[in-house]
Amino acid sequence: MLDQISIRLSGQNGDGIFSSGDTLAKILTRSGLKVHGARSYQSIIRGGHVSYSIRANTGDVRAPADYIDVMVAIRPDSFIADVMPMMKAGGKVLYDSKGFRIKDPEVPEGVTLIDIPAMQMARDIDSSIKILYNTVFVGAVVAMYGLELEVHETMLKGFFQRKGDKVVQINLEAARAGYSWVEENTSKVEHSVVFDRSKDGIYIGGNETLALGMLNGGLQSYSWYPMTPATPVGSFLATYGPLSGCIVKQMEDEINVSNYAVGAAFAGARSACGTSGGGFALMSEAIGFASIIEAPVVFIEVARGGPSTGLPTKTEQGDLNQMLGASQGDFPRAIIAQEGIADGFYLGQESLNIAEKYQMPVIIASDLYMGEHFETLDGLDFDRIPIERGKLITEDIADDELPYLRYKLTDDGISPRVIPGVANGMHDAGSDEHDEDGALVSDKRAGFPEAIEVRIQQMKKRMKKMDGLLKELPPPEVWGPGPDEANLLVVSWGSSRDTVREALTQAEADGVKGASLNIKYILPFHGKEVGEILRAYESAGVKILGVEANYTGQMMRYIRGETGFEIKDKYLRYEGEYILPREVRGAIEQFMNGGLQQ
Amino acid sequence: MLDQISIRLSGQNGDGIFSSGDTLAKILTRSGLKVHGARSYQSIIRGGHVSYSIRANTGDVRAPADYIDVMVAIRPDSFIADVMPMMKAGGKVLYDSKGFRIKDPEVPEGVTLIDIPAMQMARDIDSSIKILYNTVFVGAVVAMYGLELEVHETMLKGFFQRKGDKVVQINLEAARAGYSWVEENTSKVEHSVVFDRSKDGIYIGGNETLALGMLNGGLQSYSWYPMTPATPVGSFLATYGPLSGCIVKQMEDEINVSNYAVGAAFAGARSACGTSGGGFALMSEAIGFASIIEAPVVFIEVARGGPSTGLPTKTEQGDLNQMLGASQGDFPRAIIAQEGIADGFYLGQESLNIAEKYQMPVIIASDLYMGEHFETLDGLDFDRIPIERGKLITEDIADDELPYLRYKLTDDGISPRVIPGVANGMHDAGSDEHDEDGALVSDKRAGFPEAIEVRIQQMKKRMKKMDGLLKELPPPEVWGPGPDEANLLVVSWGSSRDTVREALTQAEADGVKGASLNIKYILPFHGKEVGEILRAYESAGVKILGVEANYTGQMMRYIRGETGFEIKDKYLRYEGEYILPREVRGAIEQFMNGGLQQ
Amino acid sequence: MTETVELRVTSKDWQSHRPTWCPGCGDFGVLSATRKALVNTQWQPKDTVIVSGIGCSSNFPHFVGGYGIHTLHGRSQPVAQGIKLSNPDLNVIVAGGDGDGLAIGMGGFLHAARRNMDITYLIMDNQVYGLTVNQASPTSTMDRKTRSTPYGNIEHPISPVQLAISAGATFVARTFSKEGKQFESIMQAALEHKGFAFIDALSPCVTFNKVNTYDWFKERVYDLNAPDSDHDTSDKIAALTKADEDFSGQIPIGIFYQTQKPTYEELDPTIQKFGNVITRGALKIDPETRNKILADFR
Amino acid sequence: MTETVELRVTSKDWQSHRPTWCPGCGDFGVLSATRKALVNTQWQPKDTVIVSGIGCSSNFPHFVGGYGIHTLHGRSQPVAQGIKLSNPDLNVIVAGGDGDGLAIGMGGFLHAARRNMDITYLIMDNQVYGLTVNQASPTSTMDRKTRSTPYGNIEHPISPVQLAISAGATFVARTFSKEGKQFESIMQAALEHKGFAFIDALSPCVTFNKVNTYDWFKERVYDLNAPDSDHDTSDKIAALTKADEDFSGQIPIGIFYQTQKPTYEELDPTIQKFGNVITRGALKIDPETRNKILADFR
Ligand SMILES: Cc1ncc(C[n+]2csc(CCOP(=O)(O)OP(=O)(O)O)c2C)c(N)n1
Ligand SMILES: Cc1ncc(C[n+]2csc(CCOP(=O)(O)OP(=O)(O)O)c2C)c(N)n1
Ligand code: SF4
Ligand code: SF4
Ligand SMILES: [Mg+2]
Ligand SMILES: [Mg+2]
Repeated sequence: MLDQISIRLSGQNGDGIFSSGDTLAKILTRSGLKVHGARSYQSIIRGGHVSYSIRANTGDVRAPADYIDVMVAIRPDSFIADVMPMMKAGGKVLYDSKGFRIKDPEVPEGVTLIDIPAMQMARDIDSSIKILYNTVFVGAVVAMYGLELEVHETMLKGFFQRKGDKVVQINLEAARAGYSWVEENTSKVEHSVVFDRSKDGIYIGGNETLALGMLNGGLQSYSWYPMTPATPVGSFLATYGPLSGCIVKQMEDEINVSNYAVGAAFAGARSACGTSGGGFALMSEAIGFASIIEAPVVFIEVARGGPSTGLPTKTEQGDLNQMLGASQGDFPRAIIAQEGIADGFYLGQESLNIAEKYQMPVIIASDLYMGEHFETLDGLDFDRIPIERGKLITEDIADDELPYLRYKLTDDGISPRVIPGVANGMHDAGSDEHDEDGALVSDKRAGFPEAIEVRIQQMKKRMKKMDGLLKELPPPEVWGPGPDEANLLVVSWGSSRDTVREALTQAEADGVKGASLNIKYILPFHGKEVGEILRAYESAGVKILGVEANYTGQMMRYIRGETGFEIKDKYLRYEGEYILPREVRGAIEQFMNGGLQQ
Repeated sequence: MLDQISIRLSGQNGDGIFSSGDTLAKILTRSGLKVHGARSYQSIIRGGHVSYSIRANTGDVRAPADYIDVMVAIRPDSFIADVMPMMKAGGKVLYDSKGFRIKDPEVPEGVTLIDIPAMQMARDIDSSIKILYNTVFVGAVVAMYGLELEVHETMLKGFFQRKGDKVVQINLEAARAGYSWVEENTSKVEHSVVFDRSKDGIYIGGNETLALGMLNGGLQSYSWYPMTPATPVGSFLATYGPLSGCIVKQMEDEINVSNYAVGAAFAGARSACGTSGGGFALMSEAIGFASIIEAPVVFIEVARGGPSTGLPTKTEQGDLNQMLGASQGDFPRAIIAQEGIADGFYLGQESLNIAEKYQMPVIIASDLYMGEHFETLDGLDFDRIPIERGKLITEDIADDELPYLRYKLTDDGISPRVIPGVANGMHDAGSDEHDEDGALVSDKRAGFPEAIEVRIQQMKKRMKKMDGLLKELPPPEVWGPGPDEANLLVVSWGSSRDTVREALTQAEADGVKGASLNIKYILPFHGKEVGEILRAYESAGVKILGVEANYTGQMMRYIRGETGFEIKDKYLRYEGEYILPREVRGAIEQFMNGGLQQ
Repeated sequence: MTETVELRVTSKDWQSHRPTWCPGCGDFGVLSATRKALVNTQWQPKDTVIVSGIGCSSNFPHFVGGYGIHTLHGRSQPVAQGIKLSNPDLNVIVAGGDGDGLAIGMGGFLHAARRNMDITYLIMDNQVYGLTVNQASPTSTMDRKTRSTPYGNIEHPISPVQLAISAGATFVARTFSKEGKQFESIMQAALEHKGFAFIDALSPCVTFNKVNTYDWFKERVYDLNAPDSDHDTSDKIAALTKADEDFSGQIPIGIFYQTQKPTYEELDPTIQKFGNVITRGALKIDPETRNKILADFR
Repeated sequence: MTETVELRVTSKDWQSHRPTWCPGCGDFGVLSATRKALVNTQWQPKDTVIVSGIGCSSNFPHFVGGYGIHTLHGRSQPVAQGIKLSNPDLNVIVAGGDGDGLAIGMGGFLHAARRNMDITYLIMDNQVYGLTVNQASPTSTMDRKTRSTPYGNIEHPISPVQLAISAGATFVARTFSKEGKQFESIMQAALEHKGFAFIDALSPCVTFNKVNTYDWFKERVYDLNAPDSDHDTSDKIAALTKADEDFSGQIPIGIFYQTQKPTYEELDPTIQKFGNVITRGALKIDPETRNKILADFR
């Protein structure tokens, strides 16, 4: 008897896999479960192979399923890409041998094939809707798990409503047909998961929670240029921004996206922009610009498989070096990694606060897996994080408070900031080095003792903000047993958090007492605290393993630079697929039993 | 009695300071001396304050002078910016109180003021040439040091020749007037430096040696966009490239500069491009592109004061993070710092060889001080470094050698490389992940087990090149005493080499037995060797000091990341002025006596 | 009871730092004509932002009153757009050089033109890169020798005027730094134009451009809008035709083209709903909208 | 004794990987017409390089014989120039989308046009970002709803044809993916044109653009070069005028403009002295030149 639900829909682009998956995930959500959903797709619009994996249970589900119990394998390729690597004995495959010409498909031993004539059933209902078969399949899955058909029906009504009654009707019939076919022709999945329709959650992706969080953080300007996998942030805000006072501007390229964001921030808007690695490379110059004029801008970097255009539809945590190195010179900025779906909601708001309070660019490090997978959330707290705008002057400055100095030297390095339109606040904000008033020291003053002094003061002033911010940020916390109880500490960052922790939970069965240190605040960095944690575990004889999704172990290298502590053993993944808990567990097993083979 | 020559010409932009300084430096070079010349200027075209410092001696001179013995102070500002900070008792200032309305200028104690009516003398000769006074001043300096007037005259003849006999004649008179005035009105400088007109050298800057080196390395394509302080590389090549088979293209921006360079490399040209920090930010994306298509391109980064537009005419070693982080993902590339003027000549050639042999981007890290100061060189060996093109196929591929695979898996990770025009070599080079043949694995193959395997293979293949290159690069060498004799090890990189070593030589007088480790090869990095060196000195009880020209100590942080060794004490400079040996010596003194105060 | 006295804005209100340009630089003429036009508009300096890139000409904001933002080389346009859309009540003026706006900034310029935000853009066109000490720019004439073209320029110069018209700018003019009166009136018209107004300002670089000098231009420029001219500024084709006259013959100066189209900010859905978002403030999502959004994810 | 037989290049020589475009995509028509035109030129695939950016259309090089380089989004132009100048004996064709060439690539495109290297540039113009799944592009018409413009597009579309002419392209045409014959002949003319030849290829995105469909275009396009047309392709103003006809009325297709100017490569001083530097080889500085250079530093 299965104690969770794990389904994958697999087919080709154009089969409606994504909307079917969404439907199924929402049916499960509305049945009171927590769902984890993840898609796999290719950089091709039609005909490519896609899949949608769902895992659900009554408690929180924050990592993908290790194995698929029920696979809808629409196309022959589904067997190669999905059934073979993801199934084991006991699993069931729904497929339509006639409709999609699949003969004697290869499956792992012990997997049951259920041949359902979905295409024919769909045609019998209405032959004009080409992909109606997917509704038949979903209906079948609903039946397999003993979910309530009514929930499916409600979903379909809502979804197809705008297409008219006829379409709704046809889809309802298709769902019922799939449902009945299973009831009549095959046995259901035996599982112990309890449904509860009174529970209420939303099913949402990491990009969307980040966008929603920013919007709730009072975002007033978002600029972007489409780039997978950051595009959903832009689409979300293009849709909902205009309902909540946020101007959303698609620009002609990422350079101008980022400079637009700086302009908006200068004007006084809470401002953010977003892209993926290649676009972020183009934004580099604007990050230093934002920093030297002390404009608060949030830059979102949703990484994908690199280098270069690389694997545009695959995941990687490969852009840490790029974020750390973006733009010339030394200047204050923050880098924070998104750790989870709910985390995105709060981080969206926190990042805007940090940007404005410290008047500096904040980079949010996410990745394709983080941004494009979905989870069921309930209880988002829209009021938890207040909107903090820092030392912002929006009222006219009185004559007796003059002179106003935009880059005034202060104890905390933060100068009161004025926005255009405020009387008596006029100044020039420039990308050249400048004095307290914003006047250049790069031109005719450069090299004079006075200008040298100004330069030193302004550098110190700006960099001082990093100290203040570090003090404000929550120090790193270890999840799991302390040094004395643990026999393993896994170090990871950002999006890897939940998969690692699921793997550690699994590995308890193997005798592993695993703790997890997942880095969220990358810059400024709690070098002292992280060093102490690592050394504490090491001296207690705990083995330490780094896990991250890139080739060179960028975070582990960074940690060494900041703490001097070398994490020698690393489980590194760089082929682009999101990491499964069982894979981490496997790596842990190898590691605990001698050594990792990579 | 002075044992070296140290002169500074100071005035405003438009006084002809730079050409006068060049003239003086070349007079000294032609008098058999080794000269070090460095300019200081501002981001303003006319009226700004500029200076030209010269230090010369019979032996090699590779660092700026600590103090100026003879100052030509043309403008009132010269006293503030140059005389006060750079002179001490015994120094002499040539100035023209009437001509430039300088009343009772402030000078350090013991400095002699020599008031020479240069302006009037120039007017008396010819009032139509506005800045003729500078020739008078140079003539005066020539006399002060007892240099031969004839050498000055020959220089002037050569220089003004194209302007006609009259101009030559006028300048000769001006030089003679200045010369005679000194002979008649003041005492000369007493010094022990011996002139020898039979010696022969060239007086050349770091940007120019790099350009000359690349040209001698068979450079066929150079693309650029003007940006201080990298512009001289472009100007040099724009002038001399067309004489030696190198096409030089000024593009519309740095993005297109870098992509042009990739195109040229793909076509089979030895290709390079150059810029400074802000432009390099824009080139980031192309670096990953060059790496994934395995195109050999040399990227030159001549850094200036950051962040952002920062201090465009001042120096900084602030772009290391940017170079290390440029472009998303993990990919092979080399980063090498230019260490000296002569070094540039060989590095220019070596970098092209590395780029082509390893089919990867090579980044040359220079900076304003490195690129824009000048030294006298003799004996450049144009034949020392052969042109090595690696596995390059330029002949048609025979039918029986097919299939040709552009990204063939090989033991060393390097695949034979073909250029367009070669029969049977056709393939697609793409920025997406690809297979051995160059076919995409990012689109309809992505996610299939076969494509995952290809991805892993290609990543490993590419990264393997880093291992091969590291083996080929000369390991780091320490200059000066070994661990057992030394009491100090200074760690620095690139352009700081010679100033640090001069300071260490000076500090011998203070009882310092100083060794110097200057990092040249940054990526791939000799982490093992550098770690061993540092630990060897540390265990021998030697104090270790890092010296670099940026705020956060980027190189010291990098070294920690690569070796785990923390260099705690750092002398960091970030105000933009080039470092003087006496300043490093001062820092060393402080450090040896307790601790650095920053 | 308080009485509000509207103080007249005078030239002094538009003063700022002393220009650092070379004596005689064409940009001085641009600056003084701009200041006069600004006085004519009676705009408040506090409600005005001058945006520039990097170059000699791009030091402009430091020399004019009002708020200034001196951005990156070639990036003044997107910055200006971010400012304008966030706060449409501000007067936004962009100023820069031919290198800044037509080489590295070409894409940004033409996209700005097509968007038709209510922004004025002024290029101080000296056919050279001044600040980097004499390289060819996109408006340098063929054969000219510069430090980047020691054997002569071999790239055809572009017509910023024709490109601006083609891209969709709704006000396009050219004027000359020495034609103070014309400059002032064109500048004023540009500032008052509702939409993207572009001025190609011929502004000689006395230090590096020894070909296109004051005298050279004086001999060639003629007033396109002179009383006896039959140029129709509402005729786009006529404007394109006039813009096709290059530096080889006489050079038309004046307003080439002016038309009215809705501005971008008039069409933006957020601005339509909320007006000025800066004035509105940074607010949390209101409960109704929040529920609407969440419903879409159920 | 060997006999050299010049083998006729056939369509097969220009085949490569099977296109991955959606069934019915306009780019198929572009591909087949291009292949035919290539056969007509009798160029050798080995001497031909197809350069593209990123987008559905930019997968083009993978589907055509010859050398291919599939660069970065928006950067095909500079890469093509690096190739062409290094080896002017190569035939260089650039292909990409309207987003690639007119949004992020706008500056590169227009600078390429003014340089007039002997390069052919083909935009597959579907008025949408296809590969990123439906956002507005610079040629999207007003009001169109896409994923980035859920409330309708509010940016005026640009005319790539007019901009190309303004920028100085010496061959400018527009054609339509379904007009195979015209496409082939225009493509051939573009390939054979000595200088920068630009083709705006109307190429419907059947998946995302539900407005500008095959039928929509079919109803509107008319042949600018039809026997009864009085369009003079050597008349730049006439070309600009025709290019001003936007999608609101009938849409002219055909050659708008063609002229002859020296190509960049003919004017480059290095090429003038050494010809093809690739064929010449990578060589050390010869002693004479070396001495000349060193003399300047003495
Ligand atoms: C990204 C970048 N590239 C290059 C530069 C160097 N740069 C500064 S100003 C300038 C050109 C200035 O020319 P123009 O815009 O015509 O202004 P002008 O000085 O002639 O007024 C250049 C190339 C820079 N600051 N940033
Ligand atoms: C620097 C960068 N920004 C964004 C992207 C994402 N991207 C890939 S293709 C594309 C647009 C494609 O549109 P178009 O050029 O019109 O080609 P089409 O797919 O319509 O043929 C974008 C924005 C990218 N790859 N690189
Ligand atoms: S260099 Fe030319 S453009 Fe720059 S300030 Fe001087 S005259 Fe003006
Ligand atoms: S999405 Fe559009 S442009 Fe892309 S392949 Fe499909 S039909 Fe063609
Ligand atoms: Mg200029
Ligand atoms: Mg398109």
